[in-house]
Order: sequence, then structure tokens, then C-alpha cells
Amino acid sequence: MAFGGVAMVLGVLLGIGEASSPGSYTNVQFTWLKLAPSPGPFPSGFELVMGTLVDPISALVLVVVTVVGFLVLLYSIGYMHHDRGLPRYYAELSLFLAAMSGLVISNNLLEFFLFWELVGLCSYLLIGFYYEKPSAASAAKEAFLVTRVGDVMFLLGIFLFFFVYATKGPAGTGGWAASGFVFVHGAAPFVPVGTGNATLLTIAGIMILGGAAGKSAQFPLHVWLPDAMEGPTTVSALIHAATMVAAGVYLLAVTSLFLGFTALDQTVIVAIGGFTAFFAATMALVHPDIKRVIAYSTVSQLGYMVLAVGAGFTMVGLFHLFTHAFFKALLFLAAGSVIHAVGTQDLFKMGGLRKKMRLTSAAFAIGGLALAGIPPFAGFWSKDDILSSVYSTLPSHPAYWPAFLLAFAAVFLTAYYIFRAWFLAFSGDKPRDPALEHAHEGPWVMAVPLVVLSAVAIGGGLLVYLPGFAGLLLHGGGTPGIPPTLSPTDLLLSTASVLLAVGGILLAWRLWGNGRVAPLPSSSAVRSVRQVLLARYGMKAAYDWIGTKGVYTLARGADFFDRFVIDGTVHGFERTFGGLSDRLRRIQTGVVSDYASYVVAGLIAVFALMLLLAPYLLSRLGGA
Amino acid sequence: MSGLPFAGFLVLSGALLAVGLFGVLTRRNFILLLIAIEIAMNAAILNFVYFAAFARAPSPGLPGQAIAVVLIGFAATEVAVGLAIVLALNRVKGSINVAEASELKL
Amino acid sequence: MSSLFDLAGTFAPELVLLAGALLVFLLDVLKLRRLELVGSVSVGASLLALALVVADLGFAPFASLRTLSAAQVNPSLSALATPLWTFTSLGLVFQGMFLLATLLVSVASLSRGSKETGGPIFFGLLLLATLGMLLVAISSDLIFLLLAIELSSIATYVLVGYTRRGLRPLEAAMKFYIIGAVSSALSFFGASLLFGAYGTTNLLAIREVAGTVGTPILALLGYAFLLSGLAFKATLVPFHAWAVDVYDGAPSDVSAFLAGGTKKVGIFAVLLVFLGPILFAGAGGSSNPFQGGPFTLGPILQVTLGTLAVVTMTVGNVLALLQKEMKRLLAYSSISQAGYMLLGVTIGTAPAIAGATFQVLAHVLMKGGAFLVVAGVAGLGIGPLVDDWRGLGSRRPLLSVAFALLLLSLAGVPLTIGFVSKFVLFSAAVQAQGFFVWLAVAGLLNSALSVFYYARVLKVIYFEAPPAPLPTGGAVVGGAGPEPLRAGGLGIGRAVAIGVATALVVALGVDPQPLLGPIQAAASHFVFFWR
Amino acid sequence: MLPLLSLVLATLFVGTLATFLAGSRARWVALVVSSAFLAEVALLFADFTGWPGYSAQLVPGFSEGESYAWLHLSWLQINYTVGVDGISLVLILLTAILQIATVLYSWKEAKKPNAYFGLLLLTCLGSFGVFVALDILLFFLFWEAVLVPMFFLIGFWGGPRRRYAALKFFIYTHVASIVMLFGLLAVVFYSGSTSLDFSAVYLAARGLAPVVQTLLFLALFFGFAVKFPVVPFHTWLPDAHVEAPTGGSVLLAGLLLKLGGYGLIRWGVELLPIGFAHDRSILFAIAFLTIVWGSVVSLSQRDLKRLVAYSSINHMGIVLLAIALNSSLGLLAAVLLMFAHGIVSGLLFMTAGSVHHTFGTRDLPAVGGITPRTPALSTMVMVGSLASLGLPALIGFPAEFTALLATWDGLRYLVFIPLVILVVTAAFYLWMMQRLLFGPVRGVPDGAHDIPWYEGAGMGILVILTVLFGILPSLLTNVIVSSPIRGFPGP
Repeated sequence: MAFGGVAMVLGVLLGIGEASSPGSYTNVQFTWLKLAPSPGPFPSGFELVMGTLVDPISALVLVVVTVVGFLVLLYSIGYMHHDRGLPRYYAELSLFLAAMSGLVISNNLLEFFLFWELVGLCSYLLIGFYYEKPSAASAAKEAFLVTRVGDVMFLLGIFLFFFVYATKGPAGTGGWAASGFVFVHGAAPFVPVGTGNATLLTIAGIMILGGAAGKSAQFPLHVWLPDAMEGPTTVSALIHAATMVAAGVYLLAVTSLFLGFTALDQTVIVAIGGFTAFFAATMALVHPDIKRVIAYSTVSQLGYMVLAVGAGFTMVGLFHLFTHAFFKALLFLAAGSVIHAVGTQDLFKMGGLRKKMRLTSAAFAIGGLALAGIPPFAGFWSKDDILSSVYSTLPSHPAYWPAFLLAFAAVFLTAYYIFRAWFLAFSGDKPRDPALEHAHEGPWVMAVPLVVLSAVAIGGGLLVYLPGFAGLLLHGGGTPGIPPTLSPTDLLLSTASVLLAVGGILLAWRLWGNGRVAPLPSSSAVRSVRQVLLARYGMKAAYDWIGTKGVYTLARGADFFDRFVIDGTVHGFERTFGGLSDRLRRIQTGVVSDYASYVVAGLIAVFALMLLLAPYLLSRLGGA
Repeated sequence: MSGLPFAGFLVLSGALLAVGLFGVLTRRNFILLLIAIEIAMNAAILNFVYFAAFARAPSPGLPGQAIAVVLIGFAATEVAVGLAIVLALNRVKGSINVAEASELKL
Repeated sequence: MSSLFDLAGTFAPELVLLAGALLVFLLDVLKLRRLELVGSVSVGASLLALALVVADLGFAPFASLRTLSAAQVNPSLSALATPLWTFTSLGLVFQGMFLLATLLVSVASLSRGSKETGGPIFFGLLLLATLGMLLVAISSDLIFLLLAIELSSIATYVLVGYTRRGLRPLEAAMKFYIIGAVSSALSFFGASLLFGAYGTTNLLAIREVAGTVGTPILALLGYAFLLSGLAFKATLVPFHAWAVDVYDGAPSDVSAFLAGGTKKVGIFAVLLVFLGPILFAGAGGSSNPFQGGPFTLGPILQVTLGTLAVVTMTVGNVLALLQKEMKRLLAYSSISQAGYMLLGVTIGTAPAIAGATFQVLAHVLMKGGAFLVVAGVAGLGIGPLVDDWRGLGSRRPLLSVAFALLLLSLAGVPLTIGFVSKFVLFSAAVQAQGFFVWLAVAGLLNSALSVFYYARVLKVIYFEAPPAPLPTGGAVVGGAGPEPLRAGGLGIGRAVAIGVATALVVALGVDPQPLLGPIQAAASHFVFFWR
Repeated sequence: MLPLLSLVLATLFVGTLATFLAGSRARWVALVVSSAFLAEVALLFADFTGWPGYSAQLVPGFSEGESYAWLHLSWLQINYTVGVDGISLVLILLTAILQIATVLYSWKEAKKPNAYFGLLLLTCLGSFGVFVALDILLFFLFWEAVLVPMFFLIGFWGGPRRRYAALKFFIYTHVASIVMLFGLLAVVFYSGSTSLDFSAVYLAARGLAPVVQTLLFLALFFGFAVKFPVVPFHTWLPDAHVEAPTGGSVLLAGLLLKLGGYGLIRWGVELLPIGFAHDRSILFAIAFLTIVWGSVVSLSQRDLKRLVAYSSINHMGIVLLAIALNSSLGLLAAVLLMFAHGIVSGLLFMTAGSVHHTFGTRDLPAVGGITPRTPALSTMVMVGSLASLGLPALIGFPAEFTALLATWDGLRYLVFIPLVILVVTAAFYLWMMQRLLFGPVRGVPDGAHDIPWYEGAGMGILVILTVLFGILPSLLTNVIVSSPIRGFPGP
């Protein structure tokens, strides 16, 4: 029911996305919040506007969003048919698509942030879709919280850029810039590095990176993404693989295009990206849950993108975003149809599904190859571009070396873990868990997306050779795109990485092929490493500890202070006066003679006052 | 005229007042209280007479002697009321000990 | 002869009261003791007197004042060169307020129920006491003043104990009498000392003589004794101890009269006796006596009175905090209110005196009304403790609303006369600046403190469940009737009195100008007269 | 020109009386009155001439000005003077909205409905008066007039410990207002002003010595701080909220707290700019303390109302911070925040009340997973919480955004404190939602049904406005900025 409307909306968005040929900008604005310059209270006002901006990069991402979105919705018909609350599901999903598109085409940081939070909200709602499950509820909360940390940094980054922009803003607009901080083409980098604001800009860049790290699950804010797999697989495919998590990368891209990063920022970003690419891959090596393996791979792939953008190759990063969106969605949907069929996510229960679900296994294989970066699959082109272009900067930026090496090593791990998953799930002759015997393919609505996505995963990389698309990548946002170079070093690099990947695949086959389950090496070192990896290096536990033990204890303490110390003081006053009153009441003995004596005492007191105290006081005061 | 007798009389009337107040504070018998109060009262009356005699010539307003006469009359009325209360109290409570009538307190 | 008419015209209100009192006693002698009859006589007398006073106020332009020398009364007494009494507009205002109190009480007492005996005595003494109070308001001679005070006092001694039934009233009367007598002895002694110091007891004359002679120590002692004596009437701490027991022991209507009426006599007397010296001392200097100027009596008196005022309001409030019995609670609160009034006297500027006067008026209405309510509630068979009032809000809505308004006014909540009077008073204090700002601070803190027990009473009345089904006996008394009787069992007279008091409390809180204007004029004129 | 403000006052006054006398039909009267109030406020907006058109007005600097002599003391002139500027106008709008929403919400109040609705209206009357009064005495009068009905609302319709809470509320705020009154009077007399009119005192106060201003401002600040409330004068608020009936809580959080903010702006900052400037550091310290304290303590609350109450403290801390920034942007943020918090906290307290009605408890550990049973209610809870934790497209966001922007503008990196606290705020709201809305169904009685229509209507109004003003905050800001704020040099 909700679906019809949703589909139409999507059609329209899709149309916009495709139609926007490179270089065509539309820009509609309306005032959101205005402090007009006035002689009164607000001498130098400013104006925050909302507007749209469609340019190559936004068009690129828009295509991803709408296409994947459409396919996922299609897929959902089959995948979700037995779930309750479908209206809620589709409503939230379409809200997400709207917000995501808005984010992509927003033309200023504030608007960007606005939609940024909205997609975060949708992610929160969809992760918690099965809210009866405590794990889902807590995962949703965790996702919101961790990204919130990033958002806070993002907000501060906005302020900083705002500030820089305002002071360096267009002439004639004193104080805050007259029109907020709208993206202006060709303006980047805003402030030539090395001017007075360099430090400020650096901090701003770091803050923006923090925001991106939160959304794109980069180290150290990556913990939420694997848990986010509590949501329906379709949601994981759309939000936590293809689109939303890529928003962080998109933010970095936009920032680097329109505002600019300082060299220090770039180094940090590159380091974070490279490290995450490797770090996440390691955690994917041992995980038994099929979805989480893919989730970790998402984190790691996002690391690649961050690496590229950080190194200054924005379009390369976005190109990988593009390809990754498709093959990662493919992987998730394939995994989804497996889960749909067997009702579990535990790889060690599966096995031999190849015979039962040929299409799915093929799709998963294609996705895996693309992910591993085997030519001619899409992943190869984009990942290879990243590696080669980053390599090309190494002479000038030796600081990039570690990140580059880590990313390069990650290629091997990637190939290994994804095919470990494939072998565990599909190879062999029959499932390890007999309960999974009756597994079968899903309906056509689930098959079609798999086919389409497989097609893109295979051919997507070759799009580079389409003139239009190449143009899109080439002169998008004015940074150098990547003509597929064939320089010897590049070839060498490519072959090296391909060999690594193949090696990874072979190792995976050696250990897990044909339904083998590799016995765990007896050496305790390996075991302990495995434990550490399964425990995610203990980071989640640490965060939880901070949350529960640290902050919560503090809160209890403060509450205690309120209830007993502050209120205690107040009641203390009360008690003091009460006691005083009680003591004073005792003079009211009821015996008249005592009253008479009070009168006499009063008489004496008056004497004392008039003859002694008052003159004394007056001599002190009057003298002054 | 010397201030000596002046001071002397002040001491006398002051003593009268003191005696009266002392009586009020120490006695519990209503009648004795009335007497004590009268003594205190007489201190004032005495003063008026005395000061009138020594008054700076001619003083405006009522002459001291007149005041003294008025006050004597007033004191009589006051005591009359007091005695009335004594009687009532005696009838109701059977005692004229003021200390025993201490129902109203605190 | 004409002078006699003149005299009659001058003393018309006083004469009316006297006549009323005599008539009441005559009726008593004639065995015509029906409560309604004597009561209406008293009501009529006080109403007429009030009308006359108001007329006087109206006729007498505040710019001038009516003085009448005793010489005009009787040529043979021409020795009395200076007047015993002086008509000041402020005095007339006070007369009006005294009469208002009397009127409220007598109207309320109309419906005191047949079980009460001695109606004639009650009303007669009421009128006599009022007569004394009126005389206080016009006196300008110490002896005249003290005698007038004693007139009202003696009448009230009897009033407290007149029922002659039960120990409590008698005990109250006894205490009242003894302390009163001692105080009167003290005041007369003080007066005698002043007489010795200045050779006269006429206040105006004293001021003139003091101008030449200065302030001998004798006068200082005299003022000390006088203050101690008058403090009894004004219930200033530590001369207050009698008041609580008396208000508690006396019939509530009498308590209403004492709290609403006679206490103010003390305040006015203090004002009359001490304003002269204070202003005389303060003359020439700024309104703040501590800024330069020669060392004179005034500042000493101001420090003394100020201290007394602060002590009085504080002790009164603190003692009221834990008070269990309603009447004693109200008694303590009225003691603290006396402190506020004394504040105005201490400052001695026209605004302050206006404030004090308005505070007196407010107190007449608030405290008089409150005690009348207490009497009515007692008539409903509800006990003396605050806790006995539990849930009255749901059982006697109108009565409770009235009482709540009166209490809120006492607490100084806006839109009630209590707020306006405190506002005028404290703003006058702050305006006087210097040392008086601290008096204002003390007053503000005290009114904050007082909120504790007023709020407590409201809490009991409105938020707590009734203890038991209402004693039916109380409900029957007075029976049903027209509108104000919705309070049931109160009786028309009391209902009307309470209604009027409450209405005035609110009306004057919303728009005090009609009375505040004249009072200010009177006060400023009074100050002008005594400077 | 039509004396609109007096008209509104008259409407509310007569309406209150009518409601008291209406007996069982009180709710209809109250509804009519509220609608009339809303209509008149709409008229106000229509008639509102933006600054600097003010100069032509009767009361300088204010629109809709009216002034009549009220009380002449020989040394003091007291008038009935009213008028509005952008700030007060927005808060008046808030008053009208909350009034009608509350009346709708408590439609089926059974216990003495006439008194209940009458007191509700009286509270709104008082706050309206505070927002329009331009004479110290008039201001104080309305200020106190809010106190009394709330005292009775809490004490009579409240929860188990209502008596304690009512007394505590009354005494705390009354003491504070007495100090405030003393401060205002001191300002008047030390500045030698002979009138209590805002304009007169404003002009006269310019002459005060800085040290005097500094001290007096502290006195005033104390008066307003208790109403705010700021740490450490805040402990009356949780008790009052927990015990108060829902309608009372809504008005308490929605209106009474705003009185503190408004008073501080109009009668503190504007009257004593120099003293304010000297005391700013104190204000900052208190503001940060309040922000952190309120948010952190909320984390440990089990009672839903108590949690929301502490979050209110946290928000009012941000308001204080924004005011203390002493910049036009900060002021805009403060007023916007007050409006936003009024709407949102009202919504949240309504939901808390509904949770109590529906499940018989507000204890978070006791009840949970209510979403499948009461979807509408949980939606309201979610909207309220999200708005309160500053989610964009809801009214909380523009307010907090401007506030933080202003903080950055004024204090640079100190903005980190509120930013970090944003996370904490998010934390306890999410935690609350997780326990209350999600997870397995806990402690839901079988008879539990979703909220009745009237409660839904009451909340619905607020939800709609939350979204509307969240998307188009300029509707409010354009009004707010047309206020000739004195003593605000601007950034």
C-alpha cells in the first residue's frame, strides 16, 4: 500500500538523478532563519538559507541512492512479506530516501547537517525495527549515540568554518556572512593555507572528519555499525552499506571541494582511512555471522574511500563509493536471501547452499570478486585507482606511507574473509546444520535486484570508459579525475594487488573450501588473537564501561547531592527556625508574674538601648 | 534652687516604684499584687506633686497638683476593676493565687 | 452657649458613642436585653460616629487642622492655656479606623447566638472602649492621652472576662489587668518625669520647651518609661506576653476587637508621643538622621524603636511558626504586624507614617476579619487547633475562601491590602535610605518567614481530608438564609461582617488610591504639624 | 486603537471567574475562553508593528502600549502600563497555545473541574500579565498571581507527596520574588526615579554607579534564578513536577520557567546593563553548572516526570547561558529556546501524564515495551524526546543551533561544554525510549488502551507546532528580532 506511493516518488527522484547531466546546476533557495541587519538589536544580521545544488558529485551519489533504494524496496516486497508493521517499514524507508536525497543535493553545511541528522534518525528507527528484541533496541540507541558524538564534532566544525568564512567572507557583509555558508564553486580552498586561520581551519577539518567518522563508522567511532546489523538485511544493504554510511565520505568530499582541508588534516584523514581499512578487515577475519562479516568489510571499504578523499583524490573516492555501493548492496541482498532461506546468520551452520540457491551463490560470488578487487569486476577499478593515486602522492607526502601500506595489506585480508564467508556458506555438499536442508531461492522480486546489481558489479567499473560518466568523474568539482593511466608503476601496483587478492582467495579455499572447517590452530597465540578479534579489541566493552560505570555513577552521585545535600540544607533552615520557635515558646509560661518580669526586663532593655547602645552606635555611625 | 532635694525626691519616688515592681514580681496573691501596683502608681503621683512644686514658673498645661488628684481618682477606679476580677476569680477557681491560673500558655 | 454647641459639634462622634453606651446600659437596667436590640443600638451608634468622623474628614481640608482650645470650652478654666486635645486629620483617620473595627465586631456579634449571655454589657463596654480610643486619637496632652488609654483599657479588661463563665476568660482578664496596670504605672511615672523635665505634659509645649532646654537626662528616662508603658498596648516584644494568652482566652469577638482595635491605640500613642522628638531631632538634617547633624534625642529614639520593631516582628513570626492553636497563631502574627507598624513610626517621614497608617487599616480588616472567622468556625463546633480545620475548604467553601484571602493578605500576596500596605511601608523605608534600608530588609525577610505558617494553614484547610463528618449541631445554628449565609451556621451578622472585611481587603488591594490618597495627605500634614 | 492587551486581560479575568462558577460545564467555558484568547493573540500578531515603528507608540519602545495612572504615592508614581515587543509577543503566543492545549488535554478532569480549569486559566492570566506588564508593581503583582493558583493546583490535585511539594514550591518562589521585589525597589530609589514605569526606571537606572548596579543585579538575578531554576536553587522543580497534576506540570514547565528567563531579560539585563556586564562571569559559571548538572542528573532518574524535569533544568541552563552572552544572537537564541522548551516540555509532560494514566506508574523500570499496545502515545513520546534532544526539523534544533552558534561567537571553545552535554542529553532520552517504548512488553496492565482523543488532541497541537516551527523558525525569529532591546550592544 505504501509501496505504490514510494515507488512513484522513487521514479521521480531516479529521473532527476539520471537526467542531471554533468555541469548542470539548479539552485533554489529560501530563507530558513534570518537576522536582518537592522539599526536595532541585531546590528549585523545574517541569513541561513535552504537550497539545492546538483553538480557532478551530487548527481553521482544521487544515482546510487535512488537506484539502490529502488532495488532494495523491490527486494523488500519479498524479503519482508512475513513481517508485521510493513507500513512503518516503508514509511521510514521512504523518509530515509527523501532525507538522503536532500542531504546529497543540499547546498550548504547547515542544510547538510539537517538532513544528516534526519538520515541518522531513520537509521535509528530502522535498526530498531524489531524493537521487541532488546538487542535491536540497544543497537539502535548505540548507533544514534555514537553518531551523535560525531555530529557534535561536525556541528563545531560547522561553527569553525562558519567563523572562518564569516571573517573572510565576501566583502560588504560585516560580521557573519550575509548568506550563511553556502557552497560556492571554485572557492576551495577557502582560506589559502598558511594564513592566520590555518590552525582554526585545521581544527575545523578535524571536526568535520569526526562527523564523517561517526557516520561512516571510521575508527574510533566504528563500533556501532556491526551492531546495526540487528536491523532487517534490506536496511543493512541500503543504509548501512550503500548510502548512509557513505554520507561521511560524501561530507569529506564536499568539504574538500568547497572548503578545503589543510595538509595536516589530510594526513590525519589519510591515516584514519588507511588504519580503518586494515583494522576493520582484521575483525572480519574470524566472525561467524555472515552479515557482520560484510559489515566489517563495509567499514574497511569506507576506510579506502576516506583514504582517497583525504589524499586529495575526491573523485576517486567517490568512484569507489559508487562501485562499492552496488557490490556491497549485492552482497547484503545475497546474504539476505540466504538468511531468508535458512533463517540463521551463523556461517558455521550453513554450507553447500550452492546447489540449493544457484543464483544467490553466483551473486554472492560476483560481489565477493568485486570486493576482492579482481579484474574486471567493478571493485578492481575503483580500488586500484585509489591505491595507484595514493601511491603517486607518496614521494611528495611520505607521511602517507603507513596508511598506504595498511590499505595495501588490507587487500589480502579482504579477499580472504569474503571468500571464507562464501566457502563456508555455499561450498561443500550439504549444510552442517540439518535443519537447513529445505533452503530454496526467494521469489522473483528478490531475484531481480540480485541480477541487476550483479550486472553493475561486473560492469560498473568499466563505466569509466563511458564518455559521459568519465566526464562526470573528470571535471567534477574541479579536482583531477582519473584517466585510467597505464604507467608501468601503475601496472605493477595493479598486478601486485591482484596477486594479493588471489592469494587471499586461495588461502580461504585452502582453509574453508569444499565445506572444510579449518581446525583452530593449537598455538595459544592464534587463539588469543582470535579472542581479541572477536572481542573487537575490547573497544565496545570499554565504551560500555564508560557509559554505565563512569557517567551513570556520576549521575547517581549528583542525584544524591540534590536529594540530600541541597534539600538537606533547606530543611536544615526549617529545622533551625523550628527549634528556635520551640525554645522561644517556652517563655510563654502562662504565669502572669513571669510576664510582669518580662515587662521589667523590657524596661531595663529599653534603658540599656537608650542610654548605652544607641549612643554608642550613633557615635560610630554619626561620626562617619 | 539646688538640685539636691530634687535628686533626693527622685530617689524616693524611684524607690517607691522599685518596691512596687518588686512586689509585682514576687507576690502571687492577687490582693498583694494590687497593693504593689498601687505603690508603683503612687510613685508617679508623688512625682507630679513634687515637680509641680518645683516647676519652672508658670508651666503651660495642667498643673501637677491637678494631675495628681486626677491620678488618685484613676487609681481608685483601676483597683475597683481589679477587685472585681479578684472576686470572679475567687468564685470560679476558689483561689486568688495568680500563679495557679496558668491554663493559657505556650 | 454657642461655644457649647460648638463643643457638641466638635465632639459629636465621641458624644454619640457615649450616648450609645449609656442607652445600652439603660436598656440593661430596663431588662431589655434582647441581643438584636442592644446590638443594633451599638451598631447604629458606631455607624453614626463613623459617618460623623468621615464627614469631619470631608469637611476639614487637610491643609488646615481644627484645633479647639480648652479655654473656649469653659472660661473659668482659662488657666488651661494650651489645648488638651488637637484635631489632626491623621487623628481623625485613626478614629475612623477604630470605629470601623468596632462596627465590624458589633455587626458580627449581632449573631453570637442565644447561648451567649450579657449582650448589653458586651456592647456597652465595646462602645466605652471605643470612646476611649477616639479620645486617644485627638489628645495632645500626655495625661489626657494616658487617661484615654486607660479608659479603653479598663473597658477591655472587663470585656475579656465579662462572661464570668469558665476559667479561661477570667484568667485572660486577670493577666490583661495586671500587666496593664503595671504598664500604666510605668507610663504615668514616665509622664511625671517628663513633667519634671519640661514642666508641662502638653506635647506641643514639650516640643517648644525642648527646643530651648534641650534634652535633660530626666526626659530621656521619662521617654524610656513611657515607651515601656505604651509598648504594652502596642504589644511590642518583650511587652507582648500577655497578648497571646488574652487573645486566646477571650471570646473570639473580643479578640477581634483587641487585635483589630485597641492594639492600634498603642501604635498611635507611640506615634503621638515620639514623633515630636524624632522629627525635632531630625529637623534640618536630611531624612536620614545619621547623616551629620548635632547629637540629639531623635536618633536615639529611632535606634531604640527600630530595634524594638525588628525584634517584635521577628519574635512574633518565629513564635508563630510551630503554633498549634489557630487563635494563638493569629495572635503571634498580629504581634509581628505591630512590628511593621512601629517600623513606619520609627522612620518618621510622611511616607513611612502613611505606610504605617495604611498597615493599621489593613490590619484592622485582616486580623479583625480573621478572628471573626475563628469565632464563626468555633460556632460550627470545630476545635481550637489548626489541625481541627482540616478539609474546611470542601466543607465551608465560602468561609474558607474568605479566610484564605485574609491569610494571603496577611502574608502580603499582591492584589490584597496586605501587599499594598507592606509595599508602601517598605518602599518608604528604602526611600528614606541609610539605616532604614536595613529595617526594610529585616521586614522583607520577616514577611518571607511569615509565609511558612500562613501557607501551612492554607495547606491544612485545602489539601487535607476532613477529620470526621461535620458536627451537625454547629451546622444548624443560625439556620439558612439569603446569599451570604451560604457559609451556613454563621449567622447573618457575622457573615456580613466577614464578607465586608474580605471585600475591603481585596478591593483596597486592587485599588487602594481612594483611601491611600487621603491617608498620605493626612500623614504629610501630621508630620508638618509636629515638626 | 483598540486596547488589545487590556481586552485580553479582561477576557481571561472574566473567563476565569466564569469557569469557577460554571460548575460541571467549566471545561466548555474554559475552552471558549482559551479559543478567544488565541484569537486575540492572533489579532495582536496582526496588529503588531515591527520595530522601529514603535517610536510612534504610547509607551516608548513597545507596541500596543497602554498606560493609566493607578497608584499615586507622594513620592512615587505607579501606573497600569502594558505593552509588548517581539520577545514578549512570542511568549504570549506560547501562553495561548499551552493554555488551549492544556485545557483540551485535561478535558475529563473529574475532581472539582470548575476549580481546576479556573486555576489553569488563572495561571495563564498571570503569566500573560507578567509578559505585558511594564510597571514594576504590576509586574510583581502578576508574578505573584501565578504563584497562588499553581500552589493550589499542586497541593489539591497533586500526587502522594503533593502537600510537601506545594509548600516547597510556594516558599522557594515566594522568598525569591520578595528578594526580587526588594532589588527592583532598590533600583528605583537609588536611581531616584519617581515612577515605577519601565521606561522611567530604565532611564533613571542609567545613572547608577557600576558597583551599585553590580550588587542590585545580583539581587534581581537571585529572584529570577529560582524561577529559572538554576543550580543550586533548583530542587523545588523536580518535586513540584513529580507531584503536580499533568496540567499543572505543563504550565509549570511551559510558562513558569519562562517567567524567570523573561524577567531576567526585561527587568534584569535591560535595567542594569552595567551590573549585568560585571556579573556575567557569575552567570556563565552558574549556566554551565546548570547545563551539566541538569543533564547528568537526568541520567539517573527512574521517574519519567523527574527525568523531564531535570532535562528542563538543563535547557533553562542553556537559556541562561544564551542570555549571559549579551549578544543579539544570544538573545534571539534565548527567546527561541524558551519558546521551544515551552512547547516541547509541555508535550513531554503530557506524555508522562498519559503514561501514568495508562499504565498506573511512571517508574521506568516498572513499565516498558509499550509501543505495540499504545502506538500513538509512544509516537508522542518519541517526537517529544527527539525534539528535546535537538533533532533537526523539530523546533528544538533551530533554538539550540542558534544558542550554540552564539556561544561559539561569544565564548569560542567553551562551546564544547554544551556540545558534549548534547550527547548526554541524547543519551538519557534514548535510554528512556529504549526502556519505555522498546524491548519486551513489561508491566502493561491488560486493560491498557491507547490515549483518549482529548489527550491526543492536546498533544497533537504541540506536535504540529513542534514540526511547523522546526521547519520554519523564521516565523518566530522575524517577530523576536523586532524588539528594541536596550543594553544589548550586539556582537
